[in-house]
Amino acid sequence: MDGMMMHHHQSPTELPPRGTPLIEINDVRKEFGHVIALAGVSLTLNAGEVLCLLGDNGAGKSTLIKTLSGVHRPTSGRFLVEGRPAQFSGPRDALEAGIATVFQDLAMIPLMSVTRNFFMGREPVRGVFPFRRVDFAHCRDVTHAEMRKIGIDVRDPDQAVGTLSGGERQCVAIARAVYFGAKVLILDEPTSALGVAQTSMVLKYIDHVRAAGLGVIFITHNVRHAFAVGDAFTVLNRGRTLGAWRKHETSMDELQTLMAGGKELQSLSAELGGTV
Amino acid sequence: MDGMMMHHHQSPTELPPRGTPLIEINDVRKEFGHVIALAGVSLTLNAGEVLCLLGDNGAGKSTLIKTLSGVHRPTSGRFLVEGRPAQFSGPRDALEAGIATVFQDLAMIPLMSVTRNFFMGREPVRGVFPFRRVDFAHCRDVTHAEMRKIGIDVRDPDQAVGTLSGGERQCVAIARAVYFGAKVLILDEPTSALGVAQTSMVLKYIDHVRAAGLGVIFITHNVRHAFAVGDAFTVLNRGRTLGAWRKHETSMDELQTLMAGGKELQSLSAELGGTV
Amino acid sequence: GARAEDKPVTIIFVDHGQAADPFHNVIKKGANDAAKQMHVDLTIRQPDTFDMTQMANLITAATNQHPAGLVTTVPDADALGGAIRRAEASGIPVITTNSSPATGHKVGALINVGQDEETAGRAAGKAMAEAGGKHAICVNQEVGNVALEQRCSGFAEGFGGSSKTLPVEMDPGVTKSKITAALRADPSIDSIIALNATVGGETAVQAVKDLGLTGKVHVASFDLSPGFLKDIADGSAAFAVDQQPYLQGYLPVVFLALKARYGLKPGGDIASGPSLITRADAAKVEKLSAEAIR
Amino acid sequence: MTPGTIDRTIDAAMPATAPAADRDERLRQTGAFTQLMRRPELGAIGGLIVVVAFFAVTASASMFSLDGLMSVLNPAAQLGIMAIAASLLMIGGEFDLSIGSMVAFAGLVFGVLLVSWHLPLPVAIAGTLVAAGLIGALNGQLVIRTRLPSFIVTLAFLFILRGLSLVGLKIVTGGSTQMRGFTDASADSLIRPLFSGSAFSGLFGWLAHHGIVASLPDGSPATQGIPIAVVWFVVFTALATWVLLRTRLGNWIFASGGDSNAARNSGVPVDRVKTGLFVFSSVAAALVAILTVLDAGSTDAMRGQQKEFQAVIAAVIGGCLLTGGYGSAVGAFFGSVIFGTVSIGLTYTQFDSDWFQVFLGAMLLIAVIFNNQLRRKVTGER
Amino acid sequence: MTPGTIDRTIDAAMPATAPAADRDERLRQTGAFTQLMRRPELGAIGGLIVVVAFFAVTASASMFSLDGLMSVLNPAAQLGIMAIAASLLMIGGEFDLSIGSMVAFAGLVFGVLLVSWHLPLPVAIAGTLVAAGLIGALNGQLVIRTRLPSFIVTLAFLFILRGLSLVGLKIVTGGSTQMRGFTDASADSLIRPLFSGSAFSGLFGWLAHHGIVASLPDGSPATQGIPIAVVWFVVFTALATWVLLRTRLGNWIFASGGDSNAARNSGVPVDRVKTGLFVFSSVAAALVAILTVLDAGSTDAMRGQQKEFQAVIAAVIGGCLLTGGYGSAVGAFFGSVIFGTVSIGLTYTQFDSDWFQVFLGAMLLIAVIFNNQLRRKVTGER
Ligand SMILES: Nc1ncnc2c1ncn2[C@@H]1O[C@H](COP(=O)(O)OP(=O)(O)OP(=O)(O)O)[C@@H](O)[C@H]1O
Ligand SMILES: Nc1ncnc2c1ncn2[C@@H]1O[C@H](COP(=O)(O)OP(=O)(O)OP(=O)(O)O)[C@@H](O)[C@H]1O
Ligand SMILES: [Mg+2]
Ligand SMILES: [Mg+2]
Repeated sequence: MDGMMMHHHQSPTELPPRGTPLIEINDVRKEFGHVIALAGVSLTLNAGEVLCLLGDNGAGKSTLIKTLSGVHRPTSGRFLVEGRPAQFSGPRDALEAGIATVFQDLAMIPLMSVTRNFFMGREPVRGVFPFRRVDFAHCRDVTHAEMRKIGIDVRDPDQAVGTLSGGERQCVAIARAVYFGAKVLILDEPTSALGVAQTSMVLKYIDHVRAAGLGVIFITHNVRHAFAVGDAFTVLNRGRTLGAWRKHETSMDELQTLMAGGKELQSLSAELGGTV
Repeated sequence: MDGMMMHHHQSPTELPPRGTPLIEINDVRKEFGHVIALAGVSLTLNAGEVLCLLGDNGAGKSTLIKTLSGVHRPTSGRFLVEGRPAQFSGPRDALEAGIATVFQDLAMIPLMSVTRNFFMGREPVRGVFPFRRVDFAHCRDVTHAEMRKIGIDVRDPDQAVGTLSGGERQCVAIARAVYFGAKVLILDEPTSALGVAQTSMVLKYIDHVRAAGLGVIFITHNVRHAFAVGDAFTVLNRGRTLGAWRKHETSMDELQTLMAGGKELQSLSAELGGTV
Repeated sequence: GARAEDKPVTIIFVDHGQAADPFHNVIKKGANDAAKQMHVDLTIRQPDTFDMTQMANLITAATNQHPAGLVTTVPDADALGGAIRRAEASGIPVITTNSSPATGHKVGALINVGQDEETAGRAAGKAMAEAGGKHAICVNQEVGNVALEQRCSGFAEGFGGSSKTLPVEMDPGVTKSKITAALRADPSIDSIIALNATVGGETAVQAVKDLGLTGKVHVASFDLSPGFLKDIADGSAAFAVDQQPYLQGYLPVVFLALKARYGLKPGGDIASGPSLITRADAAKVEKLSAEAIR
Repeated sequence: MTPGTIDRTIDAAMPATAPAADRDERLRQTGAFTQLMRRPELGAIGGLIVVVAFFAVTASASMFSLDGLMSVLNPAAQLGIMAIAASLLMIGGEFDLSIGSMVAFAGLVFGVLLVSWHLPLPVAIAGTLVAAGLIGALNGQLVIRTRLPSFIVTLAFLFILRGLSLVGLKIVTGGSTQMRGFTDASADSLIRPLFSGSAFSGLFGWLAHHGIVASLPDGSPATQGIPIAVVWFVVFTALATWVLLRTRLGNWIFASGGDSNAARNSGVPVDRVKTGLFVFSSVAAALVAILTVLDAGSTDAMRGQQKEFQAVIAAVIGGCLLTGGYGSAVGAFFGSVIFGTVSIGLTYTQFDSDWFQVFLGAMLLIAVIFNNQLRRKVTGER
Repeated sequence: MTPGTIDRTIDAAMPATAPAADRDERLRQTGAFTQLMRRPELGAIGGLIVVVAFFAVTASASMFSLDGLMSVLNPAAQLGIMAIAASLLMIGGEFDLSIGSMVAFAGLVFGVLLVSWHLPLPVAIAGTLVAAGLIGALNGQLVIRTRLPSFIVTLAFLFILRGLSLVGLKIVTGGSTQMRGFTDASADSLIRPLFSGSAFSGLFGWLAHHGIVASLPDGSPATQGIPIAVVWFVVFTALATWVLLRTRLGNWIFASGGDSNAARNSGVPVDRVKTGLFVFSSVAAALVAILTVLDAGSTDAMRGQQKEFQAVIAAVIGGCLLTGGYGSAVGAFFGSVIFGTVSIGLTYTQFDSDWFQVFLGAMLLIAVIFNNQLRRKVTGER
């Protein structure tokens, strides 16, 4: 399991002790024009824990984590990072505060190579000022190695991301966030496009990241995946918090039922032979 | 279950009897420059059956179905539709041959409204020539109704697709393909971004479509979903067919193990408490 | 032995006007006719836009081909001086044309053919003033072009009354609207001087007609066009300032051919203009203008 | 350039038919004015209001007389016909830089047919439009076959057509770059009023006679009517709007420009759509050529210069995205009117003419910023 | 316009460092030539080869003399310096249409500082570059703040700067649109050789003296050296290539142009990158102004007209995408050389000048098609 160790490229950040709140939000609202995407959401993420964010399509999960990672500015509501009020003016601020995110749309540039996408915004440089340059040979090696760890053998790290398969692309985004994750790692449906092997790798990763003391927000529609790694569960519904549970307070079946339509799925499952 | 009936907007096509091959391909290869994406793949899809296409990330599943739906031209290999050699010069030909596809990248225009995306390329017109126009009121109603059937209540069918959530977008693409599916319905990871409710809806849909006598190719990484609806299973690996099985010839566990890394997942599942 | 007139002579002509410009087309026609008559090999070159840097490059490119003579227009003596002097240093006789004598001297040309734009402007201004004009607009289709600005300022000087510049475009529709607008905005305007007969002159006449001001507003133009000459002939325009561009193309080629063959050269600069074309001679000139000779 | 900032769609311009009954709690209530302003077309009105307000203060009153308005609208319309076509093409994801030169080239073709070959006016017009359409089709096919950017392909035709016009005119006229005789050759044609002069001149004559509109000293109406180019312009705008918003072709145009791959994968005949748009833009340029040539009675080799550029400017002022997939014909309409008003309107003011370009640039910028801010404020977009 | 057709990335230009040992069976073997041609930069060489071959057949031999080459390269370099900057900006997803007018405006500023205020040359140059940079920053900030397309914002400055140049020149010179006296004012400055005349003139003098290169009758070398603009052009190309391919900023430029939202979400300071690029493009235009003004000894209000357009043309010929996110400085280099060679090269041929534009257009099209086909053939892209 040596190869699974995390690489913190940043100088070893001081992680707060396990269990202290890393992110707290309270009654956050977000409107787009006349569309109300978040109608008052609250949650708390502790260090060394995995918080699973569940909810139906369009419930507002992605909008919420985009607010946490500086993409959107909340219309109203309280937002604390390590106890201090946070005002991110952009994703760069969030990254600097140690919050790394895999967005649902992956935030990758199709025309750019895998390596360049991997290090986009956080390129390691060497040399002194007018000759400061990116060490692309090193970047390529890191990319290749990190991708291999997640179970993808990229043919050529100079390949354009646009030519990768959906799952391969997802893996690049995950590997990138994990590699740069400092205190908080946010994953928006990371396993949705992944094969069985890659999914298990990602779940292992999440487990390891937690073990290293980071806080993880993990969005998924797969209750099994959520229950495999989650410590806490928050369910959103139509832009509001439906409820929040610790692992011992709930069960897989209960969560499944909670997520709108859970019952229907069970009935279908029965209808189709109990395999869903 | 009335509302679940399929709407064939086209004049009722004559579907071939259940079990006759709709699509047969033999040793199909596809190269992109120096990249070999398909190194010889064969499969047969029969009317009234669901064929599940499984395989690791980058195995070539999407490339294969893009070949079937006229997006790519195969580099070599035999391709028969209803027993006749097919030469699609573009996706329009495939659509005309009755093959409707949900692509993994969804093939939607973010700046266009849900309605316009839904009917893109197949707009119903009325009126006589110089005054022939699209009946957008009807289109809106259909879109709203079809989306609701799949479990999504779009606020406003005139909303730009780019503002929908990932899952909502996926639902538009699926609803569209199902609505227009004539003989063959191809779904590339349709459930990956879907919530529990929507997933069960889609699986039900697939079941209904099969019942109506169409052939379905269903790509997924979720063996449970595959086993819930599949009649036959083809597994790809690194651009080649690894094998093909009928439902009675295999089991969920076997399929899970076959898909590269299945074993690993099982061990992880054990490690994390058997929940994956 | 070979007779001198059989000696192949190559002449290069660098002109600043665009290929499609009707005025410069007449210059080119003159040059081409002369080349035919004198049995010389003539090539004409021009930059895509009014671009002095590009024009200097063209002169340099011409020099590199070592022609027996070089003809060039000189809209900017400073910018082109270096390139022209280099041609002279390489032993190529240079004649400047369509420019003022002073410019020709400045760049050390053998001879200069052309008119002084300020002088021409003053002549036009005087003629307009004599027709009773007090308030004029100078219709400039290429604001910033040095030669055109000189015409306007010369005109203002000779005119004496008030004279404003009206910037227009090469598009006749837009130009007509702008002239109409200027006339309506300031009813005191009684004279229009255009710097280009096709774009400025003809449209000004139409605008005046449309407003029912024929006879009240005098229109004149620099250079000729068949349409404008017709307007002069039927009295809807006053006069045109002619610098005889045909001569500006014809003479330099003849001179350089003679120089190359027999070493001949006239003693001084040639003033090809200005001359005023009025109603009396407009009809005669019109046909020649349609053939790109006037 | 970020599609993410656009939450309105082209359909915002269509009357909502959804019943208000089952309101979603996730929608805030919005007023009718907001609904109206969300129509992308109407955004461009903001800029026009600013421009008109500016001239109302600075320009001579004669600008706002009937006659003054026509003198502003006529060039705006000539530009606008091309801008409408350019905007459709831009929405479809392509450019046509050859339309300016096409004006000169079509003028030449028209001249050859009408003046040199003495063909009747309808035949000459039809021939000119067909010739232009063929060149448009060639443009389109080259873009599609070579998969080069249309920018570079049509740029080549910008030069080629300009050059051919020059050469052709010289051949036809025996050395001149100007061709005349259109007025005589077309004088007795019945369809001439469709392409030249003013529409509704009878009405205006009657109005002048009754003193409702101003007359010239000789008794004829000061405004002879509505310039025919303006009528064509309005017809073009209406037609293009109808096509874009109501027809299948319109949907295909948006789709082709929004993402040609996705459109193709959904069965949109992208190549045919684009070729059609190239044909349309060439034909629009040829129509402008015919209108202006009949108006002026002559054509020359410099006609239409810079028009390709101004058409794109007008379309962009009207809200078309350069990257394709978004825009409207009504926007291009207002864009052309704004551009025309500013460039002609300055002549009605007392500003020193040396400052014209400075004002032109500043006015354009202010108008477009105002368009944008107004719309953003109203729709709550941030 | 379809990103899907591009399977090469910008890194294809970097030497592969991956060990060939663990070859993937899913990769076909490709030769070294293919590897080379996959570099996007080299694609543009194809067009240059066609162009050179054409002129080798049709042009006078003097075009390929040392002197002839310099006369082709000098204008190509003047355009190229701007094209390099324009290509960086296009890769970053924006346009700058004001660079042509900026040449005139910078010429005016330079004239005021050097000729009117008699400042020393280094100060005048620095002042001019700073002034240009500030306007570039203003452009950038306007684009970012208003979120309008840069096309329309810089278009406004195209007019504004052109107008200000006219007004300014008239004020400074007391009525003329042309300003002179640069040669005298800068004659005795030590740094003048960096911005004017020819480089390596000592070498060329020596070569001429020894009969290795041709001399003029007066004994001076026919080619005085390599025009200084060419040296700047090469330096710019090398620098831009280095920045694009090797530095963090380069990665940010590609990312900003490829998808500014995705880039921003990944922590790229998109706004700062874009502002920087606008500054760079203005400064490049000002440098061209200084070079040409010192060369010519004068400036006028029409300087640089159409250059904004030609710079974009050169960049597109060199393979830059108008939609941003893809392109190279070396491509823009070859694009400028192709454009320069075609437009000057035609003067070395015997073609009638009326046909120039037809040839220019056709040559451009053929060169670009050839670029494309060659690359596609070699890389097997379909
Ligand atoms: N920019 C926007 N403009 C308008 N509406 C938006 C915008 N972004 C999101 N929305 C709306 O907000 C709602 C919440 O979207 P969000 O993407 O957060 O959902 P989600 O929970 O991530 O769903 P999924 O599981 O399908 O990804 C959706 O209904 C969507 O239509
Ligand atoms: N246009 C292209 N150019 C180059 N390589 C390509 C292209 N399209 C696909 N590939 C390569 O072909 C392989 C197969 O891709 P494909 O998208 O078919 O995989 P997939 O089985 O659908 O994977 P996933 O489950 O992750 O979606 C991938 O490794 C991909 O990198
Ligand atoms: Mg989401
Ligand atoms: Mg796939």
